[in-house]
Amino acid sequence: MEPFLSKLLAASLIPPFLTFWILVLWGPKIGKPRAGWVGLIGGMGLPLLLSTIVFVTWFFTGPEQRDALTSAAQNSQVLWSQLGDFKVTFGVKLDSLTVAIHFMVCFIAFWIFFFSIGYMAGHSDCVHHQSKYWRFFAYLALFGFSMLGLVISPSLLFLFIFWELVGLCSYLLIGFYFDTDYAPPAAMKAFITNRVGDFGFIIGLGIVFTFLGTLDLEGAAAAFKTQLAAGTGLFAKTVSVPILGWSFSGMTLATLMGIGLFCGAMGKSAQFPLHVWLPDAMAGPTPVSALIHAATMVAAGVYLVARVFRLLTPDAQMFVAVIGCITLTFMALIAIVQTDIKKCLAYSTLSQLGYMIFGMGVGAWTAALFHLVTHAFFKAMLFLGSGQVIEGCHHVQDMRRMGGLKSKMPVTCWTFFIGVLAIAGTGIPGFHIGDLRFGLGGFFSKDEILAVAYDRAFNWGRFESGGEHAAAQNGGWQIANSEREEASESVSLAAFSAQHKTAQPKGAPELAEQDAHAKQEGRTGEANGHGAGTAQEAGGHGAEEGHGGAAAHHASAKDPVAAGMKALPKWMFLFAIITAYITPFYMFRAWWLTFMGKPRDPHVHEHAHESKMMTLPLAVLAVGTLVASYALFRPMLAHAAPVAADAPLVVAVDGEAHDPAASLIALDHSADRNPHSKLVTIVGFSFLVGFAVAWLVYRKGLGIAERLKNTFPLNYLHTLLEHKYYFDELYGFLWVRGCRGVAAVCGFIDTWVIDLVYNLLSSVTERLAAFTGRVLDAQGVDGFVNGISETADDLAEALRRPQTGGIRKYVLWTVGIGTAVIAAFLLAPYGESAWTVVAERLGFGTHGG
Amino acid sequence: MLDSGCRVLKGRVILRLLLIASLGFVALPALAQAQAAPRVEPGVVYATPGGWFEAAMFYVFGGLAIASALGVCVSRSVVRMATWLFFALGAVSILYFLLAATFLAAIQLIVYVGGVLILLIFGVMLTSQSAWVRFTPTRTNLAVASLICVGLLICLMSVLAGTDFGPPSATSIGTPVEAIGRRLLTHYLVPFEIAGVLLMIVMVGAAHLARQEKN
Amino acid sequence: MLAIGLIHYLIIAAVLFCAGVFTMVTKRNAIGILIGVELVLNSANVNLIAFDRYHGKGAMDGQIAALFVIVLAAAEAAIAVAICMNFYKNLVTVDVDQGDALRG
Amino acid sequence: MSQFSVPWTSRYLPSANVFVRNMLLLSALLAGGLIAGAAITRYYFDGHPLASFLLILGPAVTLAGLLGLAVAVKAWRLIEASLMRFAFFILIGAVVGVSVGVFAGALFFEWIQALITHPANDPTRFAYFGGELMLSEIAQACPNLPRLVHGAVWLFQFPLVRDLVNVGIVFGWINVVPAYMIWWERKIAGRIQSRLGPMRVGRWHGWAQTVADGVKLIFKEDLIPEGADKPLFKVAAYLAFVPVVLAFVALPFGATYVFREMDVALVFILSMMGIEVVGVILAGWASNNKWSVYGAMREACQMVAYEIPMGLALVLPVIAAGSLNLTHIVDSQTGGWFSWMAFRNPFLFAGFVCYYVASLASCKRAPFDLPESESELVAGFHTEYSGFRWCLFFFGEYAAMFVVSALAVILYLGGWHSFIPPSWVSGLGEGVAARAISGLLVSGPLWFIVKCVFLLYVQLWLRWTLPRIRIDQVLYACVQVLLPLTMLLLVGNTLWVWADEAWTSSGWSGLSSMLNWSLGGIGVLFMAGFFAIAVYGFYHRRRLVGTLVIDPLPAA
Repeated sequence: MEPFLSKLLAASLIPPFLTFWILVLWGPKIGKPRAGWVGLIGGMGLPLLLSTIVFVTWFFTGPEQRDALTSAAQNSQVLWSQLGDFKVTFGVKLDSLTVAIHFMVCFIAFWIFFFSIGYMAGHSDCVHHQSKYWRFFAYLALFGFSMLGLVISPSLLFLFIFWELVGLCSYLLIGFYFDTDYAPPAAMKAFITNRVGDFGFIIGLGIVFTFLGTLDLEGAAAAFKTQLAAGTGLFAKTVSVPILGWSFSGMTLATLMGIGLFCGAMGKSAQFPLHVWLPDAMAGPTPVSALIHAATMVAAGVYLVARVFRLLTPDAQMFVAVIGCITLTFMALIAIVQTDIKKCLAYSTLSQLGYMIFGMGVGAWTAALFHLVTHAFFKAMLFLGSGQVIEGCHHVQDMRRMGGLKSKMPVTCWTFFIGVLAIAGTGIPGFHIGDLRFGLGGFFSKDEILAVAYDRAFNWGRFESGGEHAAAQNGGWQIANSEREEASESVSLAAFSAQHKTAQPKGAPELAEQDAHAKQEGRTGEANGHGAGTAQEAGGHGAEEGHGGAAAHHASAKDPVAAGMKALPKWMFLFAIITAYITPFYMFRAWWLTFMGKPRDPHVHEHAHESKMMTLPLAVLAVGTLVASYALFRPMLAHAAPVAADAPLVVAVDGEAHDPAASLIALDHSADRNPHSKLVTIVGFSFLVGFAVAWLVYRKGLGIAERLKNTFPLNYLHTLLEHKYYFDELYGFLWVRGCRGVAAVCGFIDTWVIDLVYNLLSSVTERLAAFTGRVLDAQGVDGFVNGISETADDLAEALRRPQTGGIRKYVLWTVGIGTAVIAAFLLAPYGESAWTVVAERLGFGTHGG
Repeated sequence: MLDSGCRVLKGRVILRLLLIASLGFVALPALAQAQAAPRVEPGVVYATPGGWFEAAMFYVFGGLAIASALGVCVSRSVVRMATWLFFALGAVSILYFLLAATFLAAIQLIVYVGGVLILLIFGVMLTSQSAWVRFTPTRTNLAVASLICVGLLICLMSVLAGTDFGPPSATSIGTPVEAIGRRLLTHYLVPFEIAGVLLMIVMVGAAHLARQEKN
Repeated sequence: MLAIGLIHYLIIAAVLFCAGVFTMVTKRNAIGILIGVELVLNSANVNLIAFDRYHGKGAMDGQIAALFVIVLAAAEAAIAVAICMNFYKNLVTVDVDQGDALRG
Repeated sequence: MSQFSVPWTSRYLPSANVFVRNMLLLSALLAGGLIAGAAITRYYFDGHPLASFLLILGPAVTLAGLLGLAVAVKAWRLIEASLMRFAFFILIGAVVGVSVGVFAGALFFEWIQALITHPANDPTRFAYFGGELMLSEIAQACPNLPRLVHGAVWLFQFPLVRDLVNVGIVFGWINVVPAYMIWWERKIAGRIQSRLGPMRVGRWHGWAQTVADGVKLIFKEDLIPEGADKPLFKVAAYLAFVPVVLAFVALPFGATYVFREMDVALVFILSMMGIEVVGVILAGWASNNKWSVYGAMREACQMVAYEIPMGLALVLPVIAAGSLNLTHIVDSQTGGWFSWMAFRNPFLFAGFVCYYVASLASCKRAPFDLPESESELVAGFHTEYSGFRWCLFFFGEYAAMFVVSALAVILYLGGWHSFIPPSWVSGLGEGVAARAISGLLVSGPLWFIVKCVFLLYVQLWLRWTLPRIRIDQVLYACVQVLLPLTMLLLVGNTLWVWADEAWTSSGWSGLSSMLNWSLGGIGVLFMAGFFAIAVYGFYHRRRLVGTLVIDPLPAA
């Protein structure tokens, strides 16, 4: 079955790629509505079919078999090229994460393609009287190809290649209306901003390549672990970087590597400070916004962080968390003041992406990916809804001019509302029947991220006592145990310095002392665990193992604190909570302004209409949101977690109360510290608060909001938010003007230094050429050539004679000469008559045999 | 009238029936394998070399091949030449059967007889103004050609007579089609592909050459 | 006499070859020449298969070579007939002796 | 084919009787003489006691033949009367009888084979044509048989004898098929055109019409036009007929009912069908008639063009079965109608349709009967032919129709397997009777022939339903439609077979079995509809015939 599944995944790349070429080559011939259908069927329909087969098969496959399949796919990679000892392989990454994301991408993209057929048909997309409808679907197909390739890449190199292809598609699609004045700059902005992130990504890749020696994800993770244990390579005492001559002390470089890799994600997922491109990317057609800038491409950044999670150090992870936290808060604030419906959604996307990145940063690996999936569904739906609105309102995007569209487009209105509910995390907090809780999308996924963040911020102290020394017996963690006091001032370096102490031979008594210490502590931990009667899963487990002295690996016994993972600063948790209150507010605002209330622009309202074809994807995605919230994805991602997040230096925390996966640290579910029950009171009803405030402000239209805008403290805040914290201006000052200055200097050097040298050289060459041409060429070379040609002429005249053109004469001559040659050979060596021999051979011979 | 016609024709009818029967019977190429059981395991050919039956078949069809080749030489009408060629090719394909190259024999029949020959006749029909146009060669031409060809034949015979081919190796009996296919797609893959490309080029080229000029 | 060996087939091939050459040399009709070429190719095939049968290593190289010859002969015939038709289109005859000008 | 009929009235009966009597007499004398001669030579060469036995048997056979002949002639009226009454049952019985006979013959041959390779005998002795199985050895191996049977069995040890018997069967079949197909075609044509078709000769629905026509054609004058290329004109008719006969050599009617089982049977049959064209082209050319040349040209175009899609379509099941051997291909379709090739996957299903269309063209059947289009070319390539040569063309054409239908049946429709899965009747055991029953019911030549006859019927049906298309349309249909389609099918089928293997080996064959069953269901529905229409037609036959007055006609 293994080759079958991974082959199906690989095969899913073929149809979009072929479709891309078909549309590129014959697009104009295929025509306007048909190109869309070709794009739909070839670009996403067939991959969706294959993906569904894989998804369903995977869903019904047992865990052991899944692991076997994963390793089989890993082992059946093909050598692509070899550079010395460095081998580049390609193949298919087949694990739960890939399968789930692959299916998610296929499914959402399929419905967005479907939506596009209708949406793009209604757009005047002619440039110079030629429709570029087909071109849109060609780009979409190429995007599908790249995105699916990104998802199934087993190696960072291929991931990077597809990563760049995705970026290219984004560029092409944002600049789809290249005949307008706003789209090309937006496209360039997106492209350049992404390149900034990719620069960091390349540096990260370089460090991976140089020190870990492979770009394969599994291989890199294994090398990371080995080098950490052995204290070599990346974790040597001082690491000097070749070429540059810099040297770093140990862990620093590993942290830089993690940050570098994360830079790529920052660019693609539009994290602060590279977030500026995403709102401008709304210049592209709305399906593109839905497809790329909400559901799939931007999610690639989160996917990347999930994939390189095993290469992160605690500091790098904290960096991730900080970036995520900043993004999620500040972008949500901007969304409050946006009046353009798509930009409002764009900032909400930024904020939600921030949530995911923040989740990765706090270690909520599963939860962040789960949020990615649920968010993909409802955000695609929201964007498609906004596309429907924009299409219906004849390209009016300003929410202030809408209102009261409910009666005109009911399906859009209510699916949009489902999206609002989902993103706001609507549910019944604290209530459950058995394991079944009631809520939509964000209620589950966001809650899980917040729970982990809470645990990280408030319950992290539980690792300070109890299990750490016991845990030190396990895996790569033993390096960190006994020298903690020596490294106490810099906890983040504890693992590193400890490892060096271990690496250097120490006295036997000291080792013995360590051992005894560990045993004693283990016993204590055990006593704590039982005595307190709390279900300290991690500590208790670790204690038992430590006590037994057995090296049975149980990753939940990992001690994150010992590795240098600090508790989360409380302000970051606070920020996330505040955002959870802001999100329902601005989403409800957007929905209310668009669909409810009284029509504010009668002209717009009068012409608003709903397209039947475009409502189908909305309905499907609404159902998909519901399904994805409850079923299919969460268990699959949780299955992927133990292996994919099995990092040596950082830990992944499992946010689900009832599902402690093997290598993830479980949340502290003791009654007094249960994050979920805490969150019920802190943030459980945030959606109600947000909705209520929004309704109070906007129930009568824009009047109250206008008044609020002009009151004292809010007016300054409003200006600040409206200018997006002046980021564009800042970048304009820093980079654009800076670049211009550098360019001026370069121009000066070009004119006065380089040109001077060139002109001198050219005059010398000119003189030399004149001499060569007049003397050497005319007399020496030409004479030789003419002599040859005259000789050839004479020869040809002689050879022309036998060329009669009579084909039969040629044959005659050939055969005649051949016969003569054979005859000559025959007559020379043999005296005996040939016929005698022939007769003898045939049995007529008189000699007898 | 009717009765006399009957009497005259009856004998000829029976003769014709016998002729058809003998044609059908004699030309049964698979009779080369007649010395074994009728149920043949695939991949195994029961041609026993050295039997009288093989010899008889060889002399009959070898003779037919030679006779047909000579017929090609002496015919003047191109269609008759093609007909003689047909008999020559058929006889050679039966020689292939005798040589245990069953697949080659069938392919020879399909490609040569079914394809090439029809193509030739086609060419004749498309390129002759009248059905009976004949271009006779000069006597000198004939004489020189006969001289050289007979000389060539003598030389070839002498070469054959003077060469010791050594004892035959008894390994290559039978034509497992599967074996040919495998060898063609492994060891001979590159020539096979090149032949495929060539055929495509030929198709395009022939279509280009034979197309109607557009005025 | 009764035992048919390699030499028997080679003799037949030789006769076919000479007949083919004779046809090529004496026929003035382009298609006649083509027929001669086919005879020559067939004689080569007989040689290949006969050698394969009697001196083959069991790998059927001779048969495969003959297969290629047949394929190429088919290709050659197609092109040749097309050329004949062009020839006829230009010169209104298929007498090759008329086509001795070295230009198109 | 022109419509003609010879009223076979009683005035001509005596002369026909004489002819039949003479032929039978001749054959009886020949048989007797042959056996006597064989006995004499045998006696002369090794003094075997069998010779004396044969010396008695020879004259006895001759006498019996003569007696039987006399009885037949005298009882002609009686026979004719019974034929008239039971002709329909005789016809059906003949088909069944042929099958049973062939089956029994195969069993008999197998037995002979077992006898020859009996452990008591030295098998190396039988590798030679001479055969050295002694009567005493046969008697030793089968002590319970009477001596007469031993003697008869003794003859069959010689492969040549067995081959002669087989050749006889093949020739007999080739004669039976066209004769009855022509009659059948005329009946079908009549029904489709709301008439009755031949009704008189042989009384019951004119069943002897073709026989009468054949006799007429044999006695017809054989014309060769002035200015024709006489040798080519003569040889062309044989070239059109003989290859088809040869195609039957490799055509299996059942697992063991094949004259020569070849590795390359498929290619061989295809090549024979290709050679048939040479005859047609030569006929057109040699007639010295421009209509005939047109017909020949059309035939050449059509055949060269349609051989390619036909061959490609035939390669599909070969790929699916993994063998060129027809018997193996049919063996891979054992197990009920849903395991037939045509229902394996959609590509094969489409391939079957493509093959059937291409085979119509390669048999020059309507709507592709351009080479002999009567209305434009005055019968095309056989305009100048008459009498027996003309007859040969038609025997060739109808036999070729049977061959292509047989190929379709073998490659796509399960060959000689019935639609019943063999597991349904697996309780029969292993005895001879069980084998005979399963040979007749589950897999046997009867089924093969029934399927062939159905496909033949569709050919006839199409001929009288569809109008003839133009030559450019013919070539367009081939080059622009069938050729790309079959190429696509080839690729698709290959991928399917590959994917199916992968799926099956991974334990997941849901899609393929689902498609398999649904395609099989389509086939069953189609056949059920067909039979429903046929039954409906039979019950309402009088109404369908319309205003024709059929009651006064004989044997209506």
